[in-house]
Amino acid sequence: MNPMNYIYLSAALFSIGAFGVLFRRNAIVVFMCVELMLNAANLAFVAFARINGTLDGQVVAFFVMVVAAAEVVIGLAIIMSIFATRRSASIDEANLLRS
Amino acid sequence: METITAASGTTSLTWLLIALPLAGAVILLGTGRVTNKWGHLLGVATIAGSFGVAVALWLSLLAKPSEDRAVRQFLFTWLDLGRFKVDVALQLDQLSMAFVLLITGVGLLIHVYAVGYMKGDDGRRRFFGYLNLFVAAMLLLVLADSYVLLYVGWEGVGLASYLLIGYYQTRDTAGPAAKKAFVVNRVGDIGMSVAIMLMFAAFGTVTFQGVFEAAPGASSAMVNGIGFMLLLAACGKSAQFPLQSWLLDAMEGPTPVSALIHAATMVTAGVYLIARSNPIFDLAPTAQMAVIIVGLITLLAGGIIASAKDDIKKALAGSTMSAIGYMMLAVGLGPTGYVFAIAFLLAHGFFKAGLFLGAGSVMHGMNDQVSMRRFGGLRSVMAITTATFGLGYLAIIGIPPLAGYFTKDLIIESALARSPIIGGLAVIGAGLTAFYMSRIFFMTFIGKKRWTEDVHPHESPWSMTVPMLVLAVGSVASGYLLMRDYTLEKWLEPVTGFVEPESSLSHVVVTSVTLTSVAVGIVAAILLYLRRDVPEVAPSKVSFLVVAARKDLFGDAFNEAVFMRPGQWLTRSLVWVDNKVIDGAVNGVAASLGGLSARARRIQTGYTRSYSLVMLSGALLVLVFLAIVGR
Amino acid sequence: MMGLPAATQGLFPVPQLEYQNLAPVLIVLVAALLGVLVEAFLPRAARFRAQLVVSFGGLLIALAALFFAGNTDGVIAEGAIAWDGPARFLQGLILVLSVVAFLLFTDRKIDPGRDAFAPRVSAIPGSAEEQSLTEKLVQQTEVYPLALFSVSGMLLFPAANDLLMMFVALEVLSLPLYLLAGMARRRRLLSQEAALKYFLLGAYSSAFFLFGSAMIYGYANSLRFSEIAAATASQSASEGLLLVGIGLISVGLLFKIGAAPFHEWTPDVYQGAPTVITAFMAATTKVAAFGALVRIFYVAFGPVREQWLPLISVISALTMLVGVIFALTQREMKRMLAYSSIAHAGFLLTGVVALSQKGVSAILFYLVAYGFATIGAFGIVTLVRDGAGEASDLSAWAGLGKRSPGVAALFSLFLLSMAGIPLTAGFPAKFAVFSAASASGASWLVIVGVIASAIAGFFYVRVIVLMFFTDPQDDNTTVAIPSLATAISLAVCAGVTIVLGVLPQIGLEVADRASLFIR
Amino acid sequence: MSAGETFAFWVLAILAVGGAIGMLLSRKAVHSALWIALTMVSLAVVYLINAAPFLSMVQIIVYTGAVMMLFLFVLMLIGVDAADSLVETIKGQRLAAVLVGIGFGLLLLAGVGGLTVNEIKGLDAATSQAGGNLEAVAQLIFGRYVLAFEVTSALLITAAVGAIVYTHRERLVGKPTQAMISRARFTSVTAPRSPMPAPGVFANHNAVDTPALLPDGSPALDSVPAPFQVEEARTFTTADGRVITAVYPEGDDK
Repeated sequence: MNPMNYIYLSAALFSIGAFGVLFRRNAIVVFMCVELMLNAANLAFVAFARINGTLDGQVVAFFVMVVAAAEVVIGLAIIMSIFATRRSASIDEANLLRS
Repeated sequence: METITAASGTTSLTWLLIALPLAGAVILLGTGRVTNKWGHLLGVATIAGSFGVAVALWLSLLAKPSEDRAVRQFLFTWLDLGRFKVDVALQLDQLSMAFVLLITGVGLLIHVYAVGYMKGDDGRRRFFGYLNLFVAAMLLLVLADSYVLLYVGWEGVGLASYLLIGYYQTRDTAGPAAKKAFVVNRVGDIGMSVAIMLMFAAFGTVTFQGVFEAAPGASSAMVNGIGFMLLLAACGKSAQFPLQSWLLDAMEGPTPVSALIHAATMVTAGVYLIARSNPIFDLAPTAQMAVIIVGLITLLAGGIIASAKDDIKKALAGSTMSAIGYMMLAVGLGPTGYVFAIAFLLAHGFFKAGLFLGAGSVMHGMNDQVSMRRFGGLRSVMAITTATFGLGYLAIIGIPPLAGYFTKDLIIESALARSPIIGGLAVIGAGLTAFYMSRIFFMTFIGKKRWTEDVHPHESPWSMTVPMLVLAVGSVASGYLLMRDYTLEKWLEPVTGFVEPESSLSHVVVTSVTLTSVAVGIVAAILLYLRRDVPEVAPSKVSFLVVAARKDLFGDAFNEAVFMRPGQWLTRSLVWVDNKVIDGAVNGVAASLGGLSARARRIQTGYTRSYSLVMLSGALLVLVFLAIVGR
Repeated sequence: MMGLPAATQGLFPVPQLEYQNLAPVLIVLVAALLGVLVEAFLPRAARFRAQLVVSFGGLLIALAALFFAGNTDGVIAEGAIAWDGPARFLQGLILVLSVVAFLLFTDRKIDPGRDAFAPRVSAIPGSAEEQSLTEKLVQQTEVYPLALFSVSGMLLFPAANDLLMMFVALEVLSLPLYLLAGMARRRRLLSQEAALKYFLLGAYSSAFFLFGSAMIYGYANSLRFSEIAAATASQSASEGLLLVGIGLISVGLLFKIGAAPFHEWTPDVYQGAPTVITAFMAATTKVAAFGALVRIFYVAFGPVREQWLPLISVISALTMLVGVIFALTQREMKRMLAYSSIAHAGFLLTGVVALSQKGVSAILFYLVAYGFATIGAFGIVTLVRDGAGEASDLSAWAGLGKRSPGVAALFSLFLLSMAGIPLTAGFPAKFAVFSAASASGASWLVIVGVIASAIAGFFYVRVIVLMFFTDPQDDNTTVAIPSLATAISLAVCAGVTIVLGVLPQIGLEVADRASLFIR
Repeated sequence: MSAGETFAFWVLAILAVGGAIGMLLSRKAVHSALWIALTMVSLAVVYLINAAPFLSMVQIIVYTGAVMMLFLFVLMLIGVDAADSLVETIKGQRLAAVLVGIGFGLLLLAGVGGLTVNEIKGLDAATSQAGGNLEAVAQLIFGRYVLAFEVTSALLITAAVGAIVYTHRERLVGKPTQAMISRARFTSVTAPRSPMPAPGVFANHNAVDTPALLPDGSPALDSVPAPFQVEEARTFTTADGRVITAVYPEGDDK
């Protein structure tokens, strides 16, 4: 098997995540899609680490998980505060700001 | 080409000329009410200091041999981007010295005058702050050693002028007048900035010295292009055709402003610019011809407008346009004309400032009324004003041996030497000058009193009359002092060069022709304004038609028909040009861009998902682009 | 080393951290932590003063530490940080801009007794709870530690020397900003929406950055910029990875600087966020992000410039045009300034395209001019108010010159600087980037830049005309008297704008000396 | 690469992509969360195969354990049943999204596809010196990337502070005592004096989201705890066979 398959898988997952952000309206699901993109990047890092024979990729993946954890807390806090006000988690309803 | 030495000794004080009034402006505008009490005195003191420095510099220049008088004072490097380097440096030579003396001298007198004139005005401190700012900027303009620095001064005087025109914020007309001056001047500024860009592109430098040394090597088209752009700039600042429309409205400012900025100094900046750029214009005959044409049109148009205005300040403003038209004509004549242009400019500085201060004095006594139709017979109550104004009047129309005679006649003489048509038109202009100046003088000081009931005219206080007296002395003597024994020619020759005009006509013939034209003008004015009563209300157009139908062609109707309507038409057409062509072009571009903008804004929908769609599309395009270009 | 067994000691070399050089970052981090402790342990009444001491103390000590940190270039902190001219210059600039922006945060005079931040972010807008909090003059002071955390990320961002450090710094600077954007006292709904949009799109863009980093890692087998550059110089295969990496990393960074077509968050977030936060982030984020962008393109991707240079040129042109054209018809002041900042990103990118030392120094100088003018302009926006808070619509600004000439003149100064009028800092800045770009042969870009500048001049001058030549349209608009802190902040911004306009050479020389990246 | 790995890869890849697509297409957010958890667990196994046992564990603990739980927790708070409507409201968005998404994915795959790797270097060399994956990763984290590691703490503190600022409601006045509550209840006109019936009482369900029945047979809507008061109509049958529909008025204070 071509080890690049892992990278193809990663690219596919990344694209699905990137597409999901445009596709879904629930802010939490949109955010899940972003998490999926981060996971895809992690997969690429881990696979490249093995292909290239250095551990730096694994370290990056570890950091990304930490960063993602912090990001999730903040993101969900923001979504919660919007939900408390609007009773809706749809990002389409938040469009008061426009030209 | 003059040789320029580094400033040393007394001449290293040059920077003080600008620094003093600038410091004054900063203090007056920056401190607020604290300086209200003595602010105006500080304003006067800084200009007095500047004037003192100017005199000291002048003496030190006089002590040097004629060729070594140009000095350059390097202050600091403003911008150094490798290929493009601009130093802030001052160049003091004979030409700038003449202007410095005029600006600080007349400036000082007008500051003194303004102390009395603005007494009781709440914003006096602010007013003096603006005046100081103006003087500093004007001095920077004439002392700059590069076009870029000149441009800084150029914008500075524009700013000060704008602030002063709009000074009476409570008046409804002041705002639009300031706006008009602002807009029209920007058109001129485009010329200036394009000229600077062309110089930079063609010569790689923008210092006077660098440009003048490189100019002979440039193509004729380039030199002419630069010349035309400089002319456009000069037209804006000096209120020359077709950018003259703002000057009449600028009279909304306080009278000392009209005297200093819109008569004696700032409006001559265009003349200075062209005289300073003489090595370029000498290489650009087409542009030079354009200068002559602009000068001729303006000197006649200004005269016509001045003949039809009832507002004393606007009539004088028309006269200023006309006078600057003469100067433009003269600088357009090349080395035969530069010196005479400067001579007339200096003499004009005296008598026009004097005339404006006289007008201010009249207004001061007449509760700020400006319509000459409600003046008349003022000589009985305002003796000093009448005398000083009268001397200025005689000087401007060129009665020997007053200043105008020595200076303006020389311009006419050199114009005749160039071409009979140019000279002939200049002679007609002289007659026109005599007519409208006589009209102003007669309507204001002689004839019946047509005062409104509530006015009690009185002479102005000493702080106002003394400057008027000093200026009157200047109006009388400056012409002789400047032109006697080729004084000014010798002084300016190293900078502008000088060639004696070779006229086929003798000096006597020219003088008599000119004086005849002047006499015709005066007689016409006597017939129209002394022999007849001046109506207190200007006849409206309807009454003109009615009166014309009664064949009263030699009465006021004639005046209205011949002078006022063309004046109105001219004004209107200029306003039209201003509104349609200039504003129209700007608005057209703006509208199409605005439409684009409004359409484009629809992309900004407010939906987060559309934004992420645009982002992902952007990422896609980035990858496509890299794939195509990158490989 | 006492507790460690000898064998481990041999295996694990203790990492070398140059504390002297890292001091500015560490001091800001410590200040932020102290700020959190203040929130946790001090009574509410004492927090505000304590936060002021901690924040300003921290920032100023950090500035002093930067001053004494030494000028010897080198790669420090085990290779994570590049200690070179641009890094030092930008760190200093970020610290100074932060001080100036923090001064705006402290204002409780414009809205008497209240600052610009929601008393309690969790309170539902319009609820009785919120009302009573407002009446009781409750203030929330978590803003200060959060902003300090953001500053620490900004300090690291332009100095980061590997992709991991850069990613972490990016997140450290961004996350607090997402939070701060949602904390406006007035117009809570807009503010919350701004926070949501900023957060979602920001997270989206950082995912792109990360995936790009993964591709670069796969390509170069290293995260360090110098090693990436070495790899690009030697390898010829697997170009695809490199291109995808460059492309996606660009997306992440271009998002942060607000370049088209990744700019759309900018106007919404700038409008919705508390204006003082907008001032802070518009200035400092752009400084930090440009530092990072220039470093990564010059140092890591420098050898393959011909592959990305056309892309950045096109984006630069597009960004300039998008910024000025969208700004033309804006009626909302903050949105207009937001589009103007987009246009500035485009102008700054022309300096990147120059790809020369002159270009770097021009960018550094431009960032100074832009940063101060931006904080100043948004600072003025906080002063002009109507009944509902800040007067946002342009019509409220009509006739301001008559009502309050000083404020109008100051605002004009900042606008003129943004328009690049001589004698303000904006002129030499714009001139420097354009001349650097044209020296590098990007003439067409300079022409686009000049055209964009001309259009930009139009809408800046329109505001000035509106303030000085138009009569006031409604009487609701008032100009608030600012606190001393705000006044100082505005004075500093105006001072820098004028001094760098009159004597630009001073700034240009400093920028010149600081314009060399180490590898 | 062994056949076993190839097999495992395909299984895991199908699971991961399936999870991702499941997340994308689930109408209910909770289902999306569960689908993406599947992807994450699959990736954890992939990490294990790729010589990253430490990351594999972190992936399970941090991602599937903490992050996804947080997601689910928030979903519970804002209403489990909330579902996206399938009608697209932004004109052209869906078509454009599909086109751009597919384009992007293809381009990404094409860009990456240029590379063929003949051999996997493997991590044995990198880890053997340190004595194992965990030790080697630790050496990098605390060595080369120590500054990033330290700075990450700023992120976590930011997150904590942010969560507090955005959701915590600090009590500005003292907690009401029982006496105060009683007094308020008896002075109020509308509040019931007696204790509320527990949910599910007299109904044939004893689920917590089923309202109690009052003596007159009508449902006591207040008896259901606020988080379970959903906006849709609820139908249920009482013990005596009557069918009752309970509808909570919209905008009711839940």
